[in-house]
Amino acid sequence: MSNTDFVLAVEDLTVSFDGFKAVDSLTMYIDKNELRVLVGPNGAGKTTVLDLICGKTKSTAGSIKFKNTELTKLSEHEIVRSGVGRKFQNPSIYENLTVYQNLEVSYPKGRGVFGSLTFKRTQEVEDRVRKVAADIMLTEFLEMESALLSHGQKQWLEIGMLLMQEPELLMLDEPVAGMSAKERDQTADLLNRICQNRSVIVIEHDMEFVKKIAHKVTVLHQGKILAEGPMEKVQADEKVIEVYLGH
Amino acid sequence: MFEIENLQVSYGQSQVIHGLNFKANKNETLAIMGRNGMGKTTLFKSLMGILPSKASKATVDGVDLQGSATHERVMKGLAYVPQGRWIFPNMTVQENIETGLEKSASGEIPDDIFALFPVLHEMRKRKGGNLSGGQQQQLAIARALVTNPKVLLLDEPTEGIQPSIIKDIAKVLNEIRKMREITIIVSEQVLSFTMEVADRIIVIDKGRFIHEDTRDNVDAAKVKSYLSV
Amino acid sequence: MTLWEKMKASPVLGGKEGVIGLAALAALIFVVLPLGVDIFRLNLIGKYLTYAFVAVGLVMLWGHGGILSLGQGIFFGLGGYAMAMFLKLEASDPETTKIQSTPGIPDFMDWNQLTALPWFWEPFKSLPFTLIAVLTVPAIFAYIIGYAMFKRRVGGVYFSIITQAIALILSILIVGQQGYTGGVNGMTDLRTMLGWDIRTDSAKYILYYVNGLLLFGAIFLSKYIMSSKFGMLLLAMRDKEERVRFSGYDVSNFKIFIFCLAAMMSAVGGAMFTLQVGFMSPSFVGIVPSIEMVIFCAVGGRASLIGAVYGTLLVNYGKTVFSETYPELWLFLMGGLFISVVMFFPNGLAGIWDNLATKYGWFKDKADAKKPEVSTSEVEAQAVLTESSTTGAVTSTEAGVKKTSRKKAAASTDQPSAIESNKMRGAEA
Amino acid sequence: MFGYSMADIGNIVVMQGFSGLSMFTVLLLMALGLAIIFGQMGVINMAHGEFMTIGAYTTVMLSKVAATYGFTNYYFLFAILIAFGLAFAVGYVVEYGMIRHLYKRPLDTLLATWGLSLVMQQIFRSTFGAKEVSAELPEWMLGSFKPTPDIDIPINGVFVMALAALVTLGVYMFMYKSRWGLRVRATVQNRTMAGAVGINTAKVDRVTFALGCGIAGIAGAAFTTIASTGPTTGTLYIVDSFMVVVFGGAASIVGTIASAFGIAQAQSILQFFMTSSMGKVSTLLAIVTILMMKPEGLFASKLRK
Amino acid sequence: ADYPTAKVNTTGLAVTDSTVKVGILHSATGTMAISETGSIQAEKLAIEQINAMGGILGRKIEIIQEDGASDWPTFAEKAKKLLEKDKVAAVMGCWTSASRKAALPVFEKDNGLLFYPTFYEGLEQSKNVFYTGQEATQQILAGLDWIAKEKKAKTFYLIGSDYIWPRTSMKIARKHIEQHLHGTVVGEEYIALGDTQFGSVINKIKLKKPDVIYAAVVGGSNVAWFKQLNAAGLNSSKQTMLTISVTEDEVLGIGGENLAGFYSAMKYFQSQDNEANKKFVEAFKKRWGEKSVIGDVTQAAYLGPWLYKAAVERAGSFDVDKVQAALPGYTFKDAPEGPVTVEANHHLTTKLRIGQWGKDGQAKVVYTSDYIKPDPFPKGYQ
Ligand SMILES: Nc1ncnc2c1ncn2[C@@H]1O[C@H](COP(=O)(O)OP(=O)(O)OP(=O)(O)O)[C@@H](O)[C@H]1O
Ligand SMILES: Nc1ncnc2c1ncn2[C@@H]1O[C@H](COP(=O)(O)OP(=O)(O)OP(=O)(O)O)[C@@H](O)[C@H]1O
Ligand SMILES: NC(N)=O
Ligand SMILES: [Mg+2]
Ligand SMILES: [Mg+2]
Repeated sequence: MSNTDFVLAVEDLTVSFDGFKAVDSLTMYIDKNELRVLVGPNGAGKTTVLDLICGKTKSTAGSIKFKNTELTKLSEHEIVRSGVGRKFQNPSIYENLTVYQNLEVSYPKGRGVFGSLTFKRTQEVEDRVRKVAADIMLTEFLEMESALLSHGQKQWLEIGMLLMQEPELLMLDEPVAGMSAKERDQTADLLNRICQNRSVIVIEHDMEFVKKIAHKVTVLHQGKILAEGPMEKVQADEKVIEVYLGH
Repeated sequence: MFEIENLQVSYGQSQVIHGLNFKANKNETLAIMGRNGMGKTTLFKSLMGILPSKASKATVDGVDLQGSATHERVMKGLAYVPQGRWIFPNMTVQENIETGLEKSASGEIPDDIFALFPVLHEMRKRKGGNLSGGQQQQLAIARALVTNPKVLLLDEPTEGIQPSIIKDIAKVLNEIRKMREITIIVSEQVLSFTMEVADRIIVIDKGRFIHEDTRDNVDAAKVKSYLSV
Repeated sequence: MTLWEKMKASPVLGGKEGVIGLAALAALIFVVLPLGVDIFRLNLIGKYLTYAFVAVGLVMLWGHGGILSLGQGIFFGLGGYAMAMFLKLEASDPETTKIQSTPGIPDFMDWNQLTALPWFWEPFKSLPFTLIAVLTVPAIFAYIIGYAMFKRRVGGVYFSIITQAIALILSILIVGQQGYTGGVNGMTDLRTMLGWDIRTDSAKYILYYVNGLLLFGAIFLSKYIMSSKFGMLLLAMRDKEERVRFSGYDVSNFKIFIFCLAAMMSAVGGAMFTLQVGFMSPSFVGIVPSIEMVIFCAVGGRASLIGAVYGTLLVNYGKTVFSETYPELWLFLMGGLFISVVMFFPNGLAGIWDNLATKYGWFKDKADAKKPEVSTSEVEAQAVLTESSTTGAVTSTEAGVKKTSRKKAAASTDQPSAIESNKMRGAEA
Repeated sequence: MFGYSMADIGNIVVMQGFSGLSMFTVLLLMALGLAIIFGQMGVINMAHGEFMTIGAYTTVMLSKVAATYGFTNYYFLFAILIAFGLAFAVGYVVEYGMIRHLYKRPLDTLLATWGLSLVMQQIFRSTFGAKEVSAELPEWMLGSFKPTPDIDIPINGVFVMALAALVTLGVYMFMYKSRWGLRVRATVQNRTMAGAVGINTAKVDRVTFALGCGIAGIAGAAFTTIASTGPTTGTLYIVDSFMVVVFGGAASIVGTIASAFGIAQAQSILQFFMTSSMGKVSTLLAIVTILMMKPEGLFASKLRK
Repeated sequence: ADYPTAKVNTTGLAVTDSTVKVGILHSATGTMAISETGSIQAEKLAIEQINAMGGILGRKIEIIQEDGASDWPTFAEKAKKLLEKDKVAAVMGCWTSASRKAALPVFEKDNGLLFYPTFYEGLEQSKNVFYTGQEATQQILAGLDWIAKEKKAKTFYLIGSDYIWPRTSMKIARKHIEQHLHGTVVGEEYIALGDTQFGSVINKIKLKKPDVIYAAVVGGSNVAWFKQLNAAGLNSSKQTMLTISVTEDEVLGIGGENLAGFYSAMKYFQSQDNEANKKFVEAFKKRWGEKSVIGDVTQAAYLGPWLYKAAVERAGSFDVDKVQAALPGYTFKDAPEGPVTVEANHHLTTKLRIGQWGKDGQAKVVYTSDYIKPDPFPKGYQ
């Protein structure tokens, strides 16, 4: 509707599956450089919200504006190209390719058919790959076939693939699920580092982890916002405890 | 009594489980803890007969499991909640649970299941594949429980589950154990949950057990250090 | 080495896809066969090699892209028919056809009461137009099909079955519109191209070589594409389409492109078929030939360009020889071949070669060739296969050896030595 | 209208409707088996038509035996049972020897079963000869039944319809109302997990595949009432059957019925108004177009990916 | 010794001092096998009989059989193989016109010799082919004349398989009906080869109520056609039908009960009563089994080897050019159908017969024409 300073403005977003409203008139704004965490009971609609933003699911009603462009009308790759990156819950990388190649494929050049036929590995590409690899702590593994990475490393690699695209909005669905305690800490550091010049939305159930990263927390419940605010406030919210955290 | 001696599992050339031994009693909950890729899932799959394995002994209440196919092991009392849940996506919640009724004479889902998981009753007509992750986890546990197992294997049951339900699952596991005289083996990476359910904690590392504690005197610092190398 | 790296590997030293492999194939096609067999057989082999165009296209489309088209006969046919229309017009000059009620039109039109050449036949009087049509008509057709299907994300088995249906539609149409197409008979009795008699032995030799060169052109082009970023993306799409899409690629465009390219290659094959064999018929358009072409590719090894050529030659040669020698048995043999390739050699001839090369260490770059080239799910299937046969096979010998340490472990797994060694390994990582 | 009397047109509408129905029954019987094998199990069984041929030859042979021993009047009922049994048995063996190794490679089942279909065709040819043979129908199945003097409803068609209805009901009960159906569906959706809830998946696979083949055998018996049987008879309906299953939405039995009905009626009506080949082309084109718009088929169940 | 190989074989055919290779090229498999099997049997029988009499010019005939598999391109490929690789001196083969059209360029280019046994549409005359069946005027026109006169037929429904022979035959038939018989064609319909769905066509026929159905459905489809016709109540008591494609071979598959009362226009029926035929039927049954039957094309196929023998002997050579020049003008007196003469246009002068089918699968000949000279390019029908 209105022009905003927000990177992402979700307004009155609704989606229903056979009459069941998984997301119900949701309104939510994300600031520049903000790291927002979405929490909420299983089935609250968190993943669905990300699906809607990145175009995987089409909304029934409402609008999603990213830097004042309407996303609901764009197709997935157009949304990506406009600057939105999405990480899936299970690590989604090309197991047949090396770490280097995984990152290279994600480099935002040669994205068209003919561009890809003439794509050359330039110094610029090389530099970017190395920089990102350093960020995600995989410099030593660049030539390894990515199938051989540990689970945590795969998660990082996928984040790295998104970083290659220099997205302005990064969305991560349960990035530390299945990670060891140490990897969780490292991932928290990683996220704190990379949100310096972009906005990040993270879905997570691990409250310890959320504490470490969240600027602001949004609690979803039955497709609606139940509470929103800084971690301490949300954690203390009686309704949140009731439906989500438990006594 | 669930007994395993010298279990070995390999994927092709590479051996992943190196001669594991353990015994678990009735009414005992055993937690297998370990970082990613240390072999927890592999261990469970081999116990279920999904992966081929070698062992010098594998018995449930003295009944030999070796040479049995997966479904025969279920008949002998094993039940499995896999990591990733493996819900039958095109079947309704109710049908998903019913698949676990192979042994049951009546073919009816016992009422106590829905008592444990009210959300499943509410969603019993919905397709399993459309549930959220947490809902699916509950469904997977329910499906395993209706087989009336002697040994229940749960592979990282808290992965992706909201905090309150993690607590619920812990309660449920404790309750089940009381109700049913059952051995529970659960794999985990998170100590807090384990502490609520396990009588004994074993740490697995690269396919070997490297540490064992009973709940009452857990060396939390040490376990944590193993888990976060 | 990953499949893509294999394609990309600089083809200097050798290996199946490298210079040595290509040179061996070139020697076979350009030297050994022409010297070794008479012109009748060579012409047959030339005919088989026209199918190899389709198989090479399928290697890209199916082997690398995971898109199984059961309608490649459509494009083979379109290319073949375009060429046949030109040749048929040339063979139907008023002098040769003066016996007809309407001289100067193809004989089958006359039999079907047509009294004038249909408009869409007119341009096929021109060879340049025909050559352009051979490439563009199938490409446009493929573009339309591909656009409609890939934009709507029709994939997997559905794509296969729909392409099959389209092949059926086209062959019924050709058979049903006899006046315009020659019907079930096809276009027969093609004689000359710009006055050059294509039926002579010398013409057959020339056409054979032209065909061979074009085929190598197709292989080189495919090799280039497969080793570019495009090739990498194709593999990526086959295994993780969603991820590619969310990396900002319009997946459908890539699929459409490769589908069109495979279609054009098939069409070139079809046109060369018409030239070498002297007729075109709906038997090369429908479902059966389309499936057979997939089988040529599978027998060769679905991911190997050169394998596809060998596969095509082998199956067709087998078919000819068997059906001559054991007319009663040849279907058994062909059927048996397909079944055994799928069941025992999922990577076809290329896979067999890889295994041999690995076993005997023929080429360095084959060192890791043991890893099957089929997609991950297929690897799993093999794992499952071995599982089911080995589950429960208990060897107690090893168990005995470790008995002492086991007892300790049962009491408490706190085995210092084990923990130490594990810590050390952890440190390494 | 068109120079025909209203009565004529009325009669034709009735008979035309019926002509579509008879095609519908054969298609349906073929497609039902395929809906199980392909729709449920994901096996692209290109040899499905040959299982139909098994049923057809069984019926033909039995008709010869019946003619010799004089039980022509009721051999057909036995034929249906034996056709089912034989096709079931062959399917059972094929699953064991071949299909079970290919469950994770669906596209490869297409190639392997194509090979199988060639082998089976040659077996038929070597056993029964290349010539087409046909079954002698019992007296009571011949001719037509006349509700009015101008309407002829083929008796064998009515019989085959009843048979198809029975089989459909049976399949429906089996898949959705029986313990076996539950096992089958669990197995095809996740074989490993099905094993881990106690289902003997190997047995389920074998019986399910064999059942699909058995139903194709019944289709074969029904087929003999309208045409002759040769080694390649099976290839006649294979593509149509796949189209029916895909069009209906692979995993849906209701979809299969609706789509068999739709396709048969559309084709039959179009063939009435156009030439036979254009009728077929138009039907196929319509299916392809609709499938492009709705790739999961008419009655597909929606699932998140 | 009278005929040294060097003299009788100057073009490099597969003729030795003691043998001559002859090809047989028919569909042993596929939808046409129902019809072509009989041709193969007849040709083999004739060749065996010829060999038993000492062969041709003292040379035993060696058969090389290839399967065209009901697939026209395969016919072309196999023809090429027989001529170029095996160098056979002659080929007995092809059944459908489609297969002949596919193979014809090969015979013309390699200057081979084909004996083609099937009734066909005409509009063709190749120096490399002898047509031992009848062309259109000998079957179609005479047959229509008879039915128009005998049954007072005015309205005709034309139906055939979808390939060149039925289409061209119907084109000729339509002209004849409209221009010479002053009748009308109320429908024309083609069904794909091997198709088995006739429901809609039958309903169209019912709506049009033609005096005569004029049918040229070939191969396996025939069974479906007649079964469904019968089931729809259109049996011979209600509907007159003249077919130009049903012979005893097809009847075996269709079943006499589905066909009883309908007519076929052929030049030969197994029931024909003459000495030559009695001997032929007896030999055939002895060779191929009591249950085997003989149709029109089977008989015409039987003529092939005999005509070839006569031609070679008249030419005193196996050279194709000499053989083909020597045959015209020859009358084969012992043909089962009765004496036939080879004309200069490579077709036979023969008679048309109308047979009415009985439940036993045999036809009663109800009409025999005079000799009809072949005219493959009839004026006014093209
Ligand atoms: N395609 C669909 N059809 C029907 N229901 C759906 C569909 N997709 C999602 N749902 C329902 O929408 C609700 C929200 O699902 P979603 O996956 O967004 O939850 P979530 O918040 O991500 O949960 P979790 O924390 O467990 O991952 C759930 O109840 C789910 O069953
Ligand atoms: N199919 C496979 N083929 C080869 N190696 C495998 C396969 N599956 C697992 N592995 C390897 O076996 C080891 C143990 O894996 P496993 O999945 O059992 O670990 P885990 O303890 O369950 O880890 P997580 O916490 O991530 O679930 C890992 O090193 C893994 O890479
Ligand atoms: N000549 C024929 N009947 O095709
Ligand atoms: Mg979620
Ligand atoms: Mg695990």
